[in-house]
Amino acid sequence: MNENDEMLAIILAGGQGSRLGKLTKSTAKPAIPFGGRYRIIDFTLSNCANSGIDTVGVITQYQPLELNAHIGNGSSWGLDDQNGGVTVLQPFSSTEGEKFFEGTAHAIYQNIEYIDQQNPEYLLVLSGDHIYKMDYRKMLEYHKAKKASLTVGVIPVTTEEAKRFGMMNTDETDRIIEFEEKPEHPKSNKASMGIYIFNWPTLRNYLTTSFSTNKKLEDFGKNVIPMYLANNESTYAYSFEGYWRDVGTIHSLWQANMEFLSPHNSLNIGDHNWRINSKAQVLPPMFLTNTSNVNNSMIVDSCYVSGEIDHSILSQRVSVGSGSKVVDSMIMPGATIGKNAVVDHALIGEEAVIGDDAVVKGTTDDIAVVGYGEVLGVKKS
Amino acid sequence: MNENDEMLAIILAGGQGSRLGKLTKSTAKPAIPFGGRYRIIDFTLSNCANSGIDTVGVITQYQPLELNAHIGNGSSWGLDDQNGGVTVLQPFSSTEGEKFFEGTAHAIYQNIEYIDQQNPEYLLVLSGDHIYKMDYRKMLEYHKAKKASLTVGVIPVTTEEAKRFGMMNTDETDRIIEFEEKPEHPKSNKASMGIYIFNWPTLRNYLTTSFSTNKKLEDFGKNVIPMYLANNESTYAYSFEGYWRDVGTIHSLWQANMEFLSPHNSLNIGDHNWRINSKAQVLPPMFLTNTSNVNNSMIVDSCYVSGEIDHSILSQRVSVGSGSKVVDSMIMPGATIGKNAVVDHALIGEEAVIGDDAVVKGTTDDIAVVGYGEVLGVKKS
Amino acid sequence: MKHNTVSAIINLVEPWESLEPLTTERPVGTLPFGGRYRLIDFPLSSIANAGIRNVMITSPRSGRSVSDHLRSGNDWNLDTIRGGLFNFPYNDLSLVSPEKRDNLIHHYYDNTILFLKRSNSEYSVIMGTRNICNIDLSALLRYHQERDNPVTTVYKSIEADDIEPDTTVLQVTDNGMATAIVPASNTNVSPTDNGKLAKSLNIYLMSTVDLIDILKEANMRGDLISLERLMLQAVIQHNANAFEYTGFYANIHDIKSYYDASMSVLSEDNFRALFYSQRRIYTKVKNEIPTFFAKSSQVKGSLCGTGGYIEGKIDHSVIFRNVFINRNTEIADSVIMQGTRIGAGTTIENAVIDKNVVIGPNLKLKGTPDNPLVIGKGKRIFRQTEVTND
Amino acid sequence: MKHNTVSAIINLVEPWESLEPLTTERPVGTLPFGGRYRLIDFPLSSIANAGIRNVMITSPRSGRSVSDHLRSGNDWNLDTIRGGLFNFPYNDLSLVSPEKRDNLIHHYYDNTILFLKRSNSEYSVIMGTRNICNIDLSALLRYHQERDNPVTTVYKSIEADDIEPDTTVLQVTDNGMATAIVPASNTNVSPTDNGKLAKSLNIYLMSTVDLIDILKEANMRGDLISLERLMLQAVIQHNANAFEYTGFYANIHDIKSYYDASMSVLSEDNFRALFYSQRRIYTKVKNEIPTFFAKSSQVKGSLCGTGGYIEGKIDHSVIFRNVFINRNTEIADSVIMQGTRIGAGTTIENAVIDKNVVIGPNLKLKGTPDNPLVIGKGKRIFRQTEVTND
Repeated sequence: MNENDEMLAIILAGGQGSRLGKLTKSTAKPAIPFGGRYRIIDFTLSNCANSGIDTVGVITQYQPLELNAHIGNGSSWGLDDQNGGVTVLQPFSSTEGEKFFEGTAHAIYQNIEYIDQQNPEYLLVLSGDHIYKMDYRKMLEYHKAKKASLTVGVIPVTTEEAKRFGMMNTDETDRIIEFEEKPEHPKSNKASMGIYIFNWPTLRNYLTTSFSTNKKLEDFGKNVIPMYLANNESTYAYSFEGYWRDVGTIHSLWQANMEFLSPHNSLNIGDHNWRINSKAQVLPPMFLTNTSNVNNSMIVDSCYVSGEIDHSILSQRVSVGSGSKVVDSMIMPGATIGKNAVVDHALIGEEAVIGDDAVVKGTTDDIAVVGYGEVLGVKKS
Repeated sequence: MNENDEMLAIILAGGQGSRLGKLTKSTAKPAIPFGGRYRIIDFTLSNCANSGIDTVGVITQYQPLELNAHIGNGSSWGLDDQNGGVTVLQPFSSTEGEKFFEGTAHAIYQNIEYIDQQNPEYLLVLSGDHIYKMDYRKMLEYHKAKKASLTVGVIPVTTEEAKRFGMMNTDETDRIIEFEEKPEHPKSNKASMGIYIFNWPTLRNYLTTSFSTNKKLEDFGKNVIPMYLANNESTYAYSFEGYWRDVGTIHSLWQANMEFLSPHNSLNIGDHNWRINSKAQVLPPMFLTNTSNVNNSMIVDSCYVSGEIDHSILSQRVSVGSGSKVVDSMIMPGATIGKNAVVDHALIGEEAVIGDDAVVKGTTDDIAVVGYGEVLGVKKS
Repeated sequence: MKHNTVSAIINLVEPWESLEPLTTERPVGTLPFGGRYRLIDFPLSSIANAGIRNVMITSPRSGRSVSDHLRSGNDWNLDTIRGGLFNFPYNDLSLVSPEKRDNLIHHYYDNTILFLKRSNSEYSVIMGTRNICNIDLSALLRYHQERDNPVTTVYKSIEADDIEPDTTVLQVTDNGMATAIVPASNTNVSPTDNGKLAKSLNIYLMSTVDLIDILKEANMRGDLISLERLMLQAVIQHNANAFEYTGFYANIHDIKSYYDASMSVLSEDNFRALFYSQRRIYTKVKNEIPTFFAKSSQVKGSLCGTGGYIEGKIDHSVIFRNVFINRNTEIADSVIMQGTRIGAGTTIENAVIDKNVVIGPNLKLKGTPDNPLVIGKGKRIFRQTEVTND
Repeated sequence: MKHNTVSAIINLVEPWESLEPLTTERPVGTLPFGGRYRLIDFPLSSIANAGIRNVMITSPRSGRSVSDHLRSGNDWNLDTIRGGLFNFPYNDLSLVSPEKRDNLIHHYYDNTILFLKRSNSEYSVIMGTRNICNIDLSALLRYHQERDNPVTTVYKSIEADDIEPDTTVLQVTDNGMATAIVPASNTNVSPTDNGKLAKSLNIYLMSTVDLIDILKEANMRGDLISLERLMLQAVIQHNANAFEYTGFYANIHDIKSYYDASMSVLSEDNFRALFYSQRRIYTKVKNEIPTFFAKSSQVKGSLCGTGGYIEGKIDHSVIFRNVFINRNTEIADSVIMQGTRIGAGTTIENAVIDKNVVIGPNLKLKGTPDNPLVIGKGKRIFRQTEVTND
């Protein structure tokens, strides 16, 4: 880290994201394309860079090839500082054996050597699979002002939603007094965003003690927060008010893409003061032929459109043949849609091929999914 | 890879190198410092760059932190090509489970997805732990001229040495007819350098077939070469004549460093047409005080020398106090030697501390080793 | 000197007067083209695709547009330790005052010679930017190596009827050697049997040693002539192998030729030939958001860059990055460059609108195919009287 | 505009005449110093260490040495997408012919203003290169923010007796404000009670908005004066906070001061103060092999760069990278720059030998501490008569 830096960010990008079904069969969830030009982890990486954080460790484990190639040396986000930058942390072996990561906190523990090298005062732990814009500096200021040992980012949710989240019950000073995982009867509306600021020496002490005594703190939600509360560590909730989406399911991923399409989306992707960057690629401009018809849609570089696109997102290198109709869908990079096909309420994976006259039709409640490289309805010649 | 490239290089840098004892407790063998300014893997990486190879996969597994930080994005070797460059390949998990690497060939098999993405015609497999300069283009030309399926780099050794190597017995056309691992009675002087050029489609086929049928081709020497010979694949030996050293033991590592000191060493480190590059670091110049006395030695940036240095190599940031004597030794980066100490026939690990008046004395047959960060003979105050 | 290695020089000192106002503030080489590129991207990409890593740019003036676009050369793979991009400005001799020429004589070629020596390359290729093509320089090198002449130059076969009199063609002998490069109007040049002329692409390949000799001799003679004229002389003096290029080609020498070239890329065949060959075209990387097409938009037969917001009707046009097209606009057969905003209800036809222009609402901008209307960079137009339509 | 961000301008247009022949082919800013650095590395490192990412360099001439050294700025962390290094050559007004000045007036400040606007920074710092120091610019910013004056400038307290009459000092009021920067010989400036003067370090910090105003006003007045003089005017007009710098300091204004500064770094305290503070000094990265010290070598009290081959005797000297010192040579109290070769049996004393010099065998090169012998870049000396020893 640079001499003036006091906070190291660790992005947990190792999860399989099995609720995304076929989409994460051959890639990690944070590498899933979003919004035509992005991958999910771009939001977290850009937030780090925009928050002035120079040193970021990305912990990966599951199918990391695409994610690692995407992250590269971090230069796409300005995270290629000589004294910092992005480091990808993957399982390895040592004289103590093979080090796979069993849970969020365990992943931190297994990479303690890297964190010690950076020697941070504060450790910012982030997920790689949320869509939001957030200035982590403000959260750090809050953490310092509260003299907290741990600060947890929280977002208000409805009572109904609260049943699916880890909920933080706080006193009037915002100190967390109770943590409930997916409560049947929520006592607060503060859902954990999976964003934590720890005083690193304290967390380090808890982790090393627990793993040397077999009381393993494997997961932040399940183990670490309860232990912090039990030990009366000063633990505070930091409320975030902006746009935030967990895109961990097919439906939420589709939903967030459709929200992204709205020019009035409060995510405000066009804001020049908080750019979301992605891996830079040079591709030819999009080509719209004489038979194309595009409405309420987003299209990017190197798309070829001969058909009708309605309220949909086409990612890079997508091709849609004449007579085809794409409605309320998100098409991932490199997918090819033939002629006179119908794609409706669908997520189409990277490099998928939809043949002429094929129909992929989902509903709002049951989004159709075509997997990466899947070939559908192509007639054999 | 770039469109004109036909060969992908894979460097196997995953081994623990347990014969290097304490030196590889916390780091991988290819990351061990050599010759004052280098790490062992620099030679292989520089050979790749100088041979016009743009795309290199480095397979790591054991204590990779230092190695990965050293390799970075490959720019130190010019291996940061947009369509290629260095990719570090580390264990990961997939829907098929966790992918640790069980042997040299198995490591290739586990990374088949990466290699397929590069789509090479030829696969160059290298070790990350040899000191040599070699133009792999010439070996590829030989491989093509012989219409070989596999070409193995070999080096002439004495009959005595042959008992410790994998030996290739060839016919008069240099075709390999027999492979013997550490033969009691060597029939040839051609020792395998652990350098292979494979026709990738053929090797891919052997690997996928073997691992799907449980006849596992885990190791190149033990399994793959014998199977190639058994199946009558055209397998040739390519003879290399220059300087080549396996630095896999304490003694050979020390020996190669001492050879490196000679201005007449045939490695010819100063040759501008075949530069060995290393990770660039900016450090202040070396400072030799009024009491220093340096003979027959190599010293680099940021060393501070007050003592006597005789036939030794000091790496970056090494400090030797007044009255101390360093003889026939190699001191790794950041080590500190106090006053009036003696270091003789020794390898001193990175960041080690040798206290005032301490004596570290080995012999030609039994080189003394001080481990990374080890503190020796420092009196408590 | 390394076997088979090539270094490249891109000469940005090219005639620009007929392209005004598009070239008032930039050399021809940084003229935007094809929705997201600049002309220099085409030779630079050919160079990058051939694995050439040492490139020198000779710029006429200080040219902020050149260094802004090229930066470290990273976008063309040119900032590795194995080579680099060297930008030498102030090579336009017409800008040098007569009394300073004498002092300059012994310095003028120094930068180039030093670059060539340091490049340690066996061959050098010299290119301009006003002939758009996507050439395989590795094939050119092989062609050169298989033949005896010290210089190889490149042409495209063009119908004699299609060629403009002020462009240059190779004078080719029966055995395929170029003996001179002359204006097409030159009476010594006659079309081949099938009525074609060999249009010069202004690309030259030779051994680096020979090029250094040519530069040194010019230096000794005290000639302060341009690199381009030096190459023409070299062809006359040494004869040259003539290499035929057969891919997409366009020559940019005035407003109409720029407009025609832009429109020609809207043909799907040309678009694919130029941009989807095995040899990719690289340019400066930009992180733009997706282009949004509103419900009211109607876009047909057009190229669009990213970052745009389109509400209006666009037909057969090239729209660059970050363009804002308001509702009820109608744009046809036009080029709209980066950052330009078109007001509601405005009609634009046969026009070239440069970067960062603002066109107010309810205006009519109309050129003709033969005489396209041009609006210069950064102009703000809010009244019909500010535009002279054809 | 982002909170607390700073952009920086390094002005390489500095007086160079008294440093000839060392400055014949380079600006003062690229003078080699301290065994492997150039003077510009010190301000650039202060900038990098303060996390500043937008830097503009104003160079006097084309200056191959400047762009060769800086390249993309990567060595100082300046080529990320969060900022960049902008090199604008041709800022030496003395080189502009009088008839062109009128045309230049409205362009002269444009590059700087454009850079400042694009940097989007709240503050700007302006530095030269001839005052070597390792300053904490974050501390300077805090000092500025805590005070009311629009400009903050920097000084080093120096014994009045040690100061040379032609250097500049701050005229400081009792409450610590600088009201002017004047030659030390100025009669209005008297030493403080403890006999010290406030030597100006030629560093200025102010809000970017104010700096743009200063540049615009100068533009409107038609003043074609240098950035350095503009800063002196700003101090007089606005008063300035005077910030005291207490670390290692040396001023380079002629051969003797360059020689003295080089020798002063050979004191271990100075060496550590300059190079081993928390704030590292960055420079262009070079991949050199280790320096080999032969059996016959005897090196005492000296700095050495890498890539060298030392057979001779070296005492109290600064030896740069890639220097070859043959057997039986004796070098004392001297500076030997990069790539230079010293023949066998030659004696060198109180000398400064520039880059890539070749000194033949059995010669005697001898200056004095007050008048060091200087051998210019690339010279080849094989006869004793070619050297004028003191």
